[in-house]
Amino acid sequence: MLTTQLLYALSGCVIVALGLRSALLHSSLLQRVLAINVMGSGVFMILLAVAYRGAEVAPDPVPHALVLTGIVVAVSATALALALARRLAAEQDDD
Amino acid sequence: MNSTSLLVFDGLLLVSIVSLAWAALASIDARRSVILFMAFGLVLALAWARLRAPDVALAEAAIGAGLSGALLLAALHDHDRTAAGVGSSSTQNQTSAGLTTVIRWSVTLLCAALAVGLGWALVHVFDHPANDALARAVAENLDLSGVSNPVTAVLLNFRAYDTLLELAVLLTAVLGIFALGPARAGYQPAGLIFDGLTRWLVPVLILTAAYLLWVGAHAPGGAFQAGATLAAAGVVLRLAGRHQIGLPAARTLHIVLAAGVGMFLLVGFALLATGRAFLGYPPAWAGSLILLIETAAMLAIAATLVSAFVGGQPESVTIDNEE
Amino acid sequence: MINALSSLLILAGLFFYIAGSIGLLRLPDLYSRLHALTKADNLGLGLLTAGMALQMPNLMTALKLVIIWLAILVASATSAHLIARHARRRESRS
Amino acid sequence: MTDVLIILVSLPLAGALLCLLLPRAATVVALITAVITALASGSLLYAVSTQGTLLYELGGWTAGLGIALRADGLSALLLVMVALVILATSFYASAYFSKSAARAHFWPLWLLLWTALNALLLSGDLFNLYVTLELLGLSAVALASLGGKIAAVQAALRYLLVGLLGSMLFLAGVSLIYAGYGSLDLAVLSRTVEPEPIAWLALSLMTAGLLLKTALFPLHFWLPPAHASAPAPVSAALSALVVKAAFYLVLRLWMDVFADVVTPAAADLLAALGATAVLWGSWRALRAQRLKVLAAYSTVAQLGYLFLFFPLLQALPPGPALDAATGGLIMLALSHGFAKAGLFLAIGVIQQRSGNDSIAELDGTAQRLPVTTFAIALAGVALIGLPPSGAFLGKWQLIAGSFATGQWLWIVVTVIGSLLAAAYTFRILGHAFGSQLYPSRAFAVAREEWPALILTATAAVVLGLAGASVWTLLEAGA
Amino acid sequence: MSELLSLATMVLMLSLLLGLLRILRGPDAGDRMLAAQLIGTAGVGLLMLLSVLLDQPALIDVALILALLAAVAAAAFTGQQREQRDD
Repeated sequence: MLTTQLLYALSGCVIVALGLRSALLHSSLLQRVLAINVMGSGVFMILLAVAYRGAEVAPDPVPHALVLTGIVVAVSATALALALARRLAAEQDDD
Repeated sequence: MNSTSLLVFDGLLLVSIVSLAWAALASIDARRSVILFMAFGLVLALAWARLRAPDVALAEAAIGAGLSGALLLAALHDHDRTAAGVGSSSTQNQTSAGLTTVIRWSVTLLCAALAVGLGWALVHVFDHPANDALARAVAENLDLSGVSNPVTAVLLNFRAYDTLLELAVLLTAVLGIFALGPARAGYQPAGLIFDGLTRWLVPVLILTAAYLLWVGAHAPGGAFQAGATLAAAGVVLRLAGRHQIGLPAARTLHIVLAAGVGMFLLVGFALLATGRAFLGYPPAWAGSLILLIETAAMLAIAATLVSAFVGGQPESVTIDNEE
Repeated sequence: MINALSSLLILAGLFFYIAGSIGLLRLPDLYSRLHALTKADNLGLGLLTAGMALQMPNLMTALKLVIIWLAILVASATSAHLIARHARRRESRS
Repeated sequence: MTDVLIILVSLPLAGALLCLLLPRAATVVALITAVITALASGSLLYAVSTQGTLLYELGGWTAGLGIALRADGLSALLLVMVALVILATSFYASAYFSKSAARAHFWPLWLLLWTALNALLLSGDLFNLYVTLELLGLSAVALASLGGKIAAVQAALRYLLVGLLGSMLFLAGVSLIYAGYGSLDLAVLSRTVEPEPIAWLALSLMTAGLLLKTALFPLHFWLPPAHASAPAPVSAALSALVVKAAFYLVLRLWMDVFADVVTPAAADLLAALGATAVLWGSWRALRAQRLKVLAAYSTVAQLGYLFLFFPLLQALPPGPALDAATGGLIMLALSHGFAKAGLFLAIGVIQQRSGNDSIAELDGTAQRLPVTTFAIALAGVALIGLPPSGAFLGKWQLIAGSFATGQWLWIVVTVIGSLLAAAYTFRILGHAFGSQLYPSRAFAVAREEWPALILTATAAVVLGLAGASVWTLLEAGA
Repeated sequence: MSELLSLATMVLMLSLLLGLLRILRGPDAGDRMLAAQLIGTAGVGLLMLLSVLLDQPALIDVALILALLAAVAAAAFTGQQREQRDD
């Protein structure tokens, strides 16, 4: 068992849990968006830890590609959420 | 570097990552959360570098630490301008008001249990030798893929279909943003120092984007990292108060936004018409076709991210209706 | 010879990193903290980069290191200027 | 021949690009795309019925290294339902949006939604499914916010956040699966997954994410506002198709890929939630003041029925009885899809004519909009589950399976749910046939009224009469 | 040489942690931005060192992007400080 792999994977688990907790409990919109992003980073950390094969061996490239896709999807979703929030704020301002 | 000092390094890095995540989410002040979140992305890039994932580290440095931060800061600014914004809890207060300590603790316990469960399952997995079948398959077919960077080979050849749909996700997001209304007001023209920064930074960003696109075939880099870097140039121009931020007008903007998906589809259909599988590049052509698709994808990604930062279609670009 | 020079530069860079970081943490007000940070940014990273550049195998990489240093320099100068101005304006308002 | 699998994804995607680039011709381009894609869906159904399960390996790489598309009887039937509902709704939408500035935004997003649905139903790869879920979620949210009213934007934002949380849970499960089994291909996984902790945890995470998206009680809180405040054609697609896509994925994972991992207790838990959803959703539908809210709560209830099948499918031994129950489940899902889409379109007609969708003000609708009223009645037939609707066959199988496995509780729930559905249907019709005439109700154009009628008639009559062929198809494609 | 670089890694990590303390402590946004910048500078240095220590030349590119985007982030933060035009 690789210690590095384990350390990063376990930290990933903690980050997922932190993000999930905030996503469920927080009331502010921005906090929820951030929480979901943090949770995603935790998942990415687990994936990259799984891909790690030690300092001398080339890692598994497939999880790297998955994480790259995940990062782009996450930034798209974040951008849409922020745009919706902006529109909502503008509508509420008009009232 | 010996293994003990690496271990210390890993430990300190992970402690900072987890505490930044905690602090970013625990903060009530929205501005503080955003800055902490940007720092979180920055330190994550180090972790990805440490895990020998330089492709991901590049993307995290460009998107996680840079562009997401710019998007969030712009959203914060809207928040300052309007009383009820992203940081306010006005939309959800019926849930927060009824939130008792019991719920809070049971959710916390549930999440803690999830962390323990996940960790336990992963310890279990790491006990066995790693399952390398897929990594080996990638290595064996790398010669046929047209590129020598295995991550690019997975993204643009073996799992190119994922990337096609991912570009469709980006397109959907930007169309959704356009449907929500006009762009934000621009920024005031920059002062002398900021202008100096712009003059220097924008060309370097554009050159770096081109370099990353080219280098992606054989080393870490590629369309996403390049697109995000190119977008950063647009964001800087926008922040400097320029009207011309590199986004083309009206119809052309739509063509650029559609370019990533469009080029993928064109290549896919062309290959289908010649009797090959959809996106089944002939090995001799694979390198050039991948570069073609990546160039289009880079432009589309950059245009999408800049449009998202601008917050809508620039004024002159609204779709004309017959009515 | 080159190795020795490189080591010297790196050590000097580390010194400024330490000084800047401690300064950022310990100094009492924003201005002096800003000043301390500039040490770490400009001198710390600059010397470290110079030391590393001497060890780089090719010119291209060395060039990248120079761009990195310039980028950090410009970023630090810009934000230092604007943060200071922002803080000044806030003080004059309050 | 298997090229049709990738055509079904790339055609609506190409149509979306064309609509974006030719905004003036968008309506025409979209309708042409819809017709061709619907024909392609039909030809896929035919191919599956003659050749069995179809496989398409993208890029020519073997599944595992590359991504495979797969179509069996289940996915082909749902694809055809998606195609018919979207085709009919597109014609309706061409009238609905004809005077609206939202039109230029609607068509590209509409075809992107279709792309996502088809990609999801055909995908044979776990991570690819995550990407299709995100595409589906974002396009659905963008469409739901098109109304532009504060309620629509607010509901869309909550819908987005819930959907993102669901996708993240799903992705966490996918990561565990890759960690444990080193593959993402569904066919490979169905052979290698073992009943052990990592598979249970991964399946729980993925299921939790999908239940959020399919709005199973008590995770349904986001659905009524989102479905009730979107534009009518969008509501139709959200209620009939989008939640069902997430349900399809639960079914696929539980009954196919992870069949050996699922325990009876877990299936009972899902069914218990489903039963609560049937009762709670129907009750709230009965109490609703607005037609759209009624229809949205009715969706919560109807999704509940689908989960009642899970313990039956678990308990029944492989053989004719299991096949019959599976067919019943699909029949119920199809029937609800057609009926609910038609119902939302009919409500849209009423709302556009009278300016609101209050149930109390429905009087006179029957005289002024007879076709629409008839469509609502047919939708009611399917929602209650009266013969000859497809839902009747579905509920019949549900009751028969419950008898066979001795699970009486689900029969009671089904009967009570159907009685409540009858109550809310007659509440609408009672008002619609009321004699007091509201002056605002003018006559509608055929393009608006007929799509609803065709969809509800499919649910209430055609599916019931064509029932036998559904079971044949399932066997052919299995 | 490798020992020196290891030592340098530890020193920069320490510098990053000190920045972390400041970013957590604040007290105001300007301080946090300064601290974020220190974290960025330390991160860039660390990436250069890791590039040699782990024999990963590509990490220099990561350092480059991080440095450039740090400048963009500084611009985004300060861009906000200026008033937006109301047009």
